[in-house]
Amino acid sequence: MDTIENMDLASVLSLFEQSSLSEMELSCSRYSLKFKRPTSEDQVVVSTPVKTVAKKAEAAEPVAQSASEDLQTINSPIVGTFYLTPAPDAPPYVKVGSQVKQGDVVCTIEAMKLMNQLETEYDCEIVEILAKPEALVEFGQPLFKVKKL
Amino acid sequence: MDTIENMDLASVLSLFEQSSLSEMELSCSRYSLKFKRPTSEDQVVVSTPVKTVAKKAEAAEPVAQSASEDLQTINSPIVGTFYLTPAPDAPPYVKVGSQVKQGDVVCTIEAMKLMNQLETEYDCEIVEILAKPEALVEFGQPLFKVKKL
Amino acid sequence: MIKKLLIANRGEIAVRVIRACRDLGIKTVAVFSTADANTLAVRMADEAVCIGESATDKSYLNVPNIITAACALRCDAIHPGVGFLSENADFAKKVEDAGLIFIGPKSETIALLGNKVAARTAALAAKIPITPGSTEVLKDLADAKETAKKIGYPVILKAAAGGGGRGMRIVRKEEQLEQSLQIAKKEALSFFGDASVHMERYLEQPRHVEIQLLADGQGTVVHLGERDCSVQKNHQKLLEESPSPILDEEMRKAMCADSVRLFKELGYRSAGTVEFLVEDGAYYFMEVNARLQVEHPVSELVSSIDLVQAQIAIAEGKKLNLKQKDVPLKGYALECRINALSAGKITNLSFPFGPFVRVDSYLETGSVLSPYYDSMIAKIIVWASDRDKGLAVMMRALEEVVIEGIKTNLEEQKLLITSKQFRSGRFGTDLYQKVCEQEK
Amino acid sequence: MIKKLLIANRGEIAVRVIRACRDLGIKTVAVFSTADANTLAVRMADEAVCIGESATDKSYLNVPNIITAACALRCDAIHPGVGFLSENADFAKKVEDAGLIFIGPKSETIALLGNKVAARTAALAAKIPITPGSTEVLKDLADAKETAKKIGYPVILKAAAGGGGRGMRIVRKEEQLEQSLQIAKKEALSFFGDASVHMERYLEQPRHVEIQLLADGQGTVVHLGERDCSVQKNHQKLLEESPSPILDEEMRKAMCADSVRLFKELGYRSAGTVEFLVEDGAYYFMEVNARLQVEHPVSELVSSIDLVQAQIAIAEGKKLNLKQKDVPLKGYALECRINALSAGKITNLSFPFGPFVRVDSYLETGSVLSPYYDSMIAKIIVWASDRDKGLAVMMRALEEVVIEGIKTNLEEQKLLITSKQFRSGRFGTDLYQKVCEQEK
Repeated sequence: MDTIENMDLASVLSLFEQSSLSEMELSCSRYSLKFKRPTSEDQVVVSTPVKTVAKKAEAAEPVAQSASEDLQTINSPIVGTFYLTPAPDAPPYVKVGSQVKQGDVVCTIEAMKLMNQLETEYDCEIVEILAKPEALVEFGQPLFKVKKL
Repeated sequence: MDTIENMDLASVLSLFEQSSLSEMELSCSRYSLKFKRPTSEDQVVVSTPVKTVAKKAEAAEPVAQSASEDLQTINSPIVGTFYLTPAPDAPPYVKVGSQVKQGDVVCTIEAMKLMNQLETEYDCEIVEILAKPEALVEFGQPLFKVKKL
Repeated sequence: MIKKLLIANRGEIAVRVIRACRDLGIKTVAVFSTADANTLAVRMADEAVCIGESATDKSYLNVPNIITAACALRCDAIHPGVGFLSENADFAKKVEDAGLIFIGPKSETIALLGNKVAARTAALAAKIPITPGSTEVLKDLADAKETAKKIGYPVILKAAAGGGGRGMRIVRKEEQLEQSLQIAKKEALSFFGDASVHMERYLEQPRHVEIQLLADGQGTVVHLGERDCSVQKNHQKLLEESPSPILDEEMRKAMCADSVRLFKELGYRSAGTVEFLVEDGAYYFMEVNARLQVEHPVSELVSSIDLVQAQIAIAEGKKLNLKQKDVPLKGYALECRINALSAGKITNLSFPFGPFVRVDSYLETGSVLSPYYDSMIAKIIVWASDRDKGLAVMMRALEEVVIEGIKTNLEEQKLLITSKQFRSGRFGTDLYQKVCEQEK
Repeated sequence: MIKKLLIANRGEIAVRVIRACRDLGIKTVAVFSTADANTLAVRMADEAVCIGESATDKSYLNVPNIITAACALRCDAIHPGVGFLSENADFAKKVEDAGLIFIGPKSETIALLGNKVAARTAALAAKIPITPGSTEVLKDLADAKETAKKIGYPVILKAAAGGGGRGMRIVRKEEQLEQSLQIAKKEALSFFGDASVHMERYLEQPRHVEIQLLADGQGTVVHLGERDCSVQKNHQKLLEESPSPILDEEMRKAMCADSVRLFKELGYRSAGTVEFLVEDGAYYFMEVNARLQVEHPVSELVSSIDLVQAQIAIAEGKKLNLKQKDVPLKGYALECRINALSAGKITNLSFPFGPFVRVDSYLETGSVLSPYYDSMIAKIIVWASDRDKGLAVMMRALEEVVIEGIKTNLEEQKLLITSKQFRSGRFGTDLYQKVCEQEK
């Protein structure tokens, strides 16, 4: 077999054709080449044999998400009802702009009649409240957008 | 094994093919290469839910095939048993190398106990006999490779 | 014993017959047109032979090519499927003459029942009610006028050699009769090569109810109950169900008994169907379909009998080891025909699975639908203990269907099934127009 | 009336329950682990809630998260599926305490039957033959020695609180007894938190035959015949069939009558199974599975009863409007479990269709199999009029299966079904070893 520099176009093309490749680029001292083959449809449509209703499923995705510039999310560790206040008429644990220290309580999540107080794991500032008060939050659902301090 | 600079394209390609990679880029003093293979997301694999037994089905494909340099095929217009001779002990209508004129009989195809004589539509030379004598030929099956005269 | 069988058909029914053959340990030969080279039946069959070009008269109706393929590949039998050559007495005869077994009725039976006047005469002889009308072909205009007067307008003129809704004319007044008769004769001649026409009373909104039968030609005939096929669009069936929501037990029994008696008198062999029209609490013999029908799975699900396997066993000369009491009919079955409304490539496909759902199709992701053939691409059939439950199961199944790349009637079928009229069970053959066309 | 139901499970059984709910017009809530976010059950359900990480103890066994989700989304009921929490009395109790309907037996019944010694005692009280052995937990080594002498070696030590093949020890000689007893107690303690152990005679090559029952807890109990589940690999069932090829009518009747009597005495509610061992023409009570089973479709196909729908109706407090004579068992059904032998992405998938074939699965082309969960990915279930025909239909169905991208046991299952031993119907629980491992 010839060295790459000395191959003729037909030979290169033939190798590409026989291969399973969809794209190939080649450059050397004497020439450069670029091949591309259309794949059948170029895409796989994953079948969805059922109507996709509005789902909370997507909410689980950003579990480990960390946005740019030190923005993080505090995610729900359990399934439960999200409360910003310790009691209906009490002031909220935090507001947008609040600065909290590690171990401070930021919300209550009620599950099986137990009020679970969620503590931050690091010092941070509350940038946004993502979950809706008194609504169900699922495992991994982002509750707050925060900025690490 | 050669050093990377001295490898030929086929060897590089072969290594890539055997790998689990979907993309590869390589550059060295003498050349640079980039391969991309369709991942399963890219391609639609047409499902074949049944064993694919050896079929004559493929034979139907080259119906309209015309090879390079004036080579053509004479295809069967019906389903039947292919005979090269008019009778068991008679000489064949044609052999490889025979030159036939438009309207000359080149073979017999038996169907429903009728002997159908197949005539050429143009002057030609028999280059190859493609069908097996006394075997079933299907519609569109190439019987002879011929060169137009 | 049949060891190898050729299927003279295509699409879902070819796949259906291949599955039955696999269950019976019979090898299969598929035949195909050039347009169908890459279809499921061709790949599933043990062998496959190309028999002609796309146009059906060049391939699936090409009798010499089909029979030659069967003989050359040493088949023992030919199954004609549904449509194409399945009700062609001449084809059945040629198959028999070639020393092969025809999976279906005797060719004489097919020939007799192919003539609608002869079939009416046979029904009358078996004391089955037929629609009021002529029992012979109409001699002339005077005969037609007299007959029409006797039975009352509206009347319908039908080609004696006809079927499939062609060569038919509805006449509502005597003034129209002369012209209509001329046109009907011309159509009959051009479609069927026979200008004979007969006359029946025209029923405005009848139900189409048919009885499925199985007969071994050796004295045993059993029925598998009825199918109600009243939901139609342009005379093409869309939904078929069993039992019919409008038959009472008495009428069902009478129709089944009549059908069994007719098949006994005909010495009928194989699976077959007696079609009736039902209106105002009375039923009238329409015709016999001397073949397997598209909607046969409905009867398979209520009877637990595989009709294609039974056809093959009967064709092998086996006796039906069944009495009527061995065919208990259980629950409710419904078939929904999925039709393509455009040709093209199926880019994404997903059929329903799970309990009490059956799918008969030949489609795969990537299949290319050619415009040459029947638009029916899949049958979804469900079983449940009663009709209300069956409709729920069908909706569950239809909601799981995904067909992308072509247009289909899937949404129309969902509309029909959820419509108040269909759910009530009380509707006529105009249901499709009322539900689907008024939507638009 | 249940309007919304949460399915505390995943995979094919979650899809199965969703289909039953759709048939009944009940809304569904799926729960899922982070690994299962993109699975069919999650997309099919009307709503879906993430309940934890991939590991089952963090998600599908996370009782507070499951019950909280059901309450917050205003569900009326929870269906536990099979496995996971389906036989957990404490879970059932917590579901009831939360004001929800648990689709299954009463929590007391689950608790009672979860103790194997208590279950044996209940069976004895109902005059059902049990394997010779202790009816109480073993007190000490002396008690064990005396019991073993009475029933004869080999014996088997079983954790009283056990199940699923764990905490069991076979003892062939008295010399091994002391050591085995110590190990069995340790295993029982570590697996089930209870060191209690009892002793039974060990049967070398028994058949596993189980009776499917349906009871409304209001006095009505019917059986749906038996399933023979003797084809196993490492105590995991591979093929299940009904009727069993080794039961005669007399033994079948006796086993069914015994099972119905036991359920009546237990005041059992919902679907449940009594498992027996059969050897040398005798049968012995083994245990009750107080839940739906993986292989339930086998009984659905011979009885035409949808067991999941029936479970739900019973949980709603409806009476079973059935007498035993209303449950005729018809023909033969066989289930084949398709198991993944490797994790990964399914690059190509095609399941069988056509007559008398049912597929229960949750796979789609593109699905990624995670290594966290059960390896069973699909169940193929077929029906036919008898066993020989059923095996042919199953082979036809298996030959249509295409699963690419992962390894499966498909070829092993084909080997089993075509093996002389399986076809004969006469084999023991070592069939898999004999057929599949000797091939290698």
